[in-house]
Amino acid sequence: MLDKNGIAKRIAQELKDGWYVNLGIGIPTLVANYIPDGIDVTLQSENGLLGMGPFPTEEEVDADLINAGKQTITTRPGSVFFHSADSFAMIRGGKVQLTVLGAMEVDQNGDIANWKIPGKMVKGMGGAMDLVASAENIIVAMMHTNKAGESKLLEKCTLPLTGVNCITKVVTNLAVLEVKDGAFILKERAPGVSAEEIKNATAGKLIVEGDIPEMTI
Amino acid sequence: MLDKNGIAKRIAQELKDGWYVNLGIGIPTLVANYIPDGIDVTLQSENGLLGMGPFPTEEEVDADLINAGKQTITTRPGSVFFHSADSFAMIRGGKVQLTVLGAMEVDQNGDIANWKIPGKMVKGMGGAMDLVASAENIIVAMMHTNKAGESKLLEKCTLPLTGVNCITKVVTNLAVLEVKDGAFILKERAPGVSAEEIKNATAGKLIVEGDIPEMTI
Amino acid sequence: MANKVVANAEEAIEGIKSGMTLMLGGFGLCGIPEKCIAALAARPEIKDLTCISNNAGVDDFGLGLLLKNHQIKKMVSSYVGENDEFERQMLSGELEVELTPQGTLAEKCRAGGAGIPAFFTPTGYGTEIAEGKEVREYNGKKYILEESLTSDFAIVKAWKGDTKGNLIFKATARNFNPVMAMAGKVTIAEVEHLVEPGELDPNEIHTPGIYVNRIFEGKNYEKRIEQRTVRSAEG
Amino acid sequence: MANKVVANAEEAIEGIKSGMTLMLGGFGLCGIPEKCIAALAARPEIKDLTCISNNAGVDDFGLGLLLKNHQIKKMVSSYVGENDEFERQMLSGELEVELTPQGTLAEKCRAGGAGIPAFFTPTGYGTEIAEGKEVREYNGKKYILEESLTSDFAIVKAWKGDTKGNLIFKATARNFNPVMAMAGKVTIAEVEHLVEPGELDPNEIHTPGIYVNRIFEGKNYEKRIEQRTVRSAEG
Repeated sequence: MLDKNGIAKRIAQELKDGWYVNLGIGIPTLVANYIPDGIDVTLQSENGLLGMGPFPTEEEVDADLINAGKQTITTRPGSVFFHSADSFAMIRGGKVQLTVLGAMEVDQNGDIANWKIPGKMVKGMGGAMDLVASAENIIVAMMHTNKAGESKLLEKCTLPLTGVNCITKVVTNLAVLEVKDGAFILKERAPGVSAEEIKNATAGKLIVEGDIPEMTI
Repeated sequence: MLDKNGIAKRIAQELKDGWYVNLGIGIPTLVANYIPDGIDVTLQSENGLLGMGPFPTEEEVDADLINAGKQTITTRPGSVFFHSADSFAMIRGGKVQLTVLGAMEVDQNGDIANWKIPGKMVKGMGGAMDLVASAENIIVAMMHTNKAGESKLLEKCTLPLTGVNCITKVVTNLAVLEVKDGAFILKERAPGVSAEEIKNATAGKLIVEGDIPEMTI
Repeated sequence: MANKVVANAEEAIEGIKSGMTLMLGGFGLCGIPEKCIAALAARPEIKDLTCISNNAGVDDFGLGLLLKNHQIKKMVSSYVGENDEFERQMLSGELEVELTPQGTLAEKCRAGGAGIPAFFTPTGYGTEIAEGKEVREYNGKKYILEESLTSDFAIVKAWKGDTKGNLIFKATARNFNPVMAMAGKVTIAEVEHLVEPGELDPNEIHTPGIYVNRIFEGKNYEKRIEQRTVRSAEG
Repeated sequence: MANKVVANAEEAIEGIKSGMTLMLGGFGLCGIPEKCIAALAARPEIKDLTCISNNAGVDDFGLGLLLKNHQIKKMVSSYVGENDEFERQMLSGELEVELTPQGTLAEKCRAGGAGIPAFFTPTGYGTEIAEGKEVREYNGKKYILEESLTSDFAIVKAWKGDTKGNLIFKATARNFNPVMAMAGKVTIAEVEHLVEPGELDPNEIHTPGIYVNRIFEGKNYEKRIEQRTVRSAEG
């Protein structure tokens, strides 16, 4: 079974040289720590930056330089600032090659819910709806089950949707799954996790074909 | 009767301090030469400049600095460059307080034709359609009649339209006219020109109420 | 000669009345017009405001100050998660909230300023955001029709500005400021450094002065940080 | 490591094929990608092109070179008045021309790059431009629905660029270049000065490198002037 850093490490293997990538808050942010050597990835922060760098040292902290999670950050050489409409122009325009974000629920049709629990959590969707409506390549990074032990990979999302038919891949603490033709297709098992365990933790339709390899991290 | 410079001088009297103004090619361009003292007007050139200055000296000529008429120009202190979509954003957004442009025909409903003579002149509308569709305050600067002596102030435009119900004022070599409620309303006569002469040169509905003053330039 | 320069925030907000719609720049607390917000908070008789702002400040800074005073009737935002008083007022029904996706919100402001009354966007298709909105398909993909936004006053914060209203923003403090500046019937800019025309390079200006009606230099910006994340100097 | 830098215009235009749609920046001859246009003119086997460009060059420079070679099947432009060969081909029916208002053309490119498939604009309402287009009224004013534009290749010219594709334009040579750069499936940038990442101030970049796929430094720019208007030095 993977921890959060393990999930981030596995997702980092998906990165390709030259890609522009948007990493959501939470586990997705950790992906930046595991970018493979020799791979040049440019991080987009939807509040108006291409070329996000690591957190600043105490001396470098600048209140005018934050990421979409409102954390103080730095820039890399070749970075660019732009306004919010220009930022989402490049997102909707499909120029960001990979979006990684968290979710409360994902279903076998690729629908995702991650912005609202009616009567309970009303923080808002931020840029998530724009991101999922625009990207061709969206990976959801999340735990396979919620704190109550219920599966987050469903036949049909129960919470208000963030986007429909948009998720292509899910990486959880238990598995790597593709979302295709109305089903979750098991591609890789987390170390030490059996296909049976994954099946038990998945409420939506799961396709297990042949021998499923264990992932290498 | 006014010459082209006279028309420009009369239009310059319409300028108000602090206005942003777009001047079309031809007579409108001349308006810039007669801006009254104490009036600070910022000229917008729709190819991407606010704060257009006079023509350059031979030493100042810069191929990268032209106006919408493709003429080399200069800038004034406080000028700004922007791209074409941003330029027409401010035009359509109604931020340009006065637009002055030429016309082949204007009619009593405020329609204007100035971009096409079917089978003959096919240069295109450039930015004229955007300007007339957007501005609240549009003055047409033109000769009252064409080279054949025919009126250019019509009941209904005969050429393909540039815009509808948009012209509020016309300044010609003979008169200043408002366009309102389906008629040209004579406001001022050019020096030495009688209301009768203006009536004869106007094909559209002309309203002459009371004594029409001669303009002062 | 026409003069856009006003003395301070108190003078800048003259004319803002109860019931008006305001746009306020900023993302989180970054790039917010903190001087004008403080000046509005000092005028609690101005209320029933509709505030279009990506976020709603924190309890004791930014728009949180106006919320505490009950000056805001309605918020149009994309994310409002960092403000307890906000959540309390919303859940109790005192405050109306219209959640709008961040990119749609930015594009609505830009469109409002650009004379575009409506546009199609893929964002929100199939979600509750799309309820009641026209759907149309282009090249096999579904889009919803969104209408643009304008405001009685837009209030923005810039790094540098000149007396003609030209503005330059700094780093990610740019965010919503330029698009909101476009969409105000009256636009107020507060800046850290106010200079004379000609001191800003015309090639480097982010917001042309044509959009700005009033401008002033604010003093002693607090620029509060929400998430101070640092690494060790050796890291 | 991913590399966007190509050696020259000949290499930059690799992959452009007959029948494709190109966007070309520039206003008149100002800010046109003159190196790539010359390289295309040297490949007369590439034809039946649809060229989206505000103007069509002059007889012996800019897009006029491609017209002379009969490489262009269709032009999408707002103003085409300075080119005799253009007028001849259009009136004879050899060349198809779609005249589009300048602001609509710019907005169509920006929208295409921004994932907005269509928008309402007041421009052209009541004229032949509106024929066949949907009309809708907002706040008592009439608007027409315009669809966005994209292209197989967008070719732009910038003043400075870095190897990551970030671009800065100079003065009014900016014009259509940034919005077309957004709307190409592949975007080529030719620049006067190519520098390393970090040499351009991130606050001053007009086109983020995310939009640029190929970049090269052109030598000996001609930058021809259409209307050389001067005043005497004392004037």
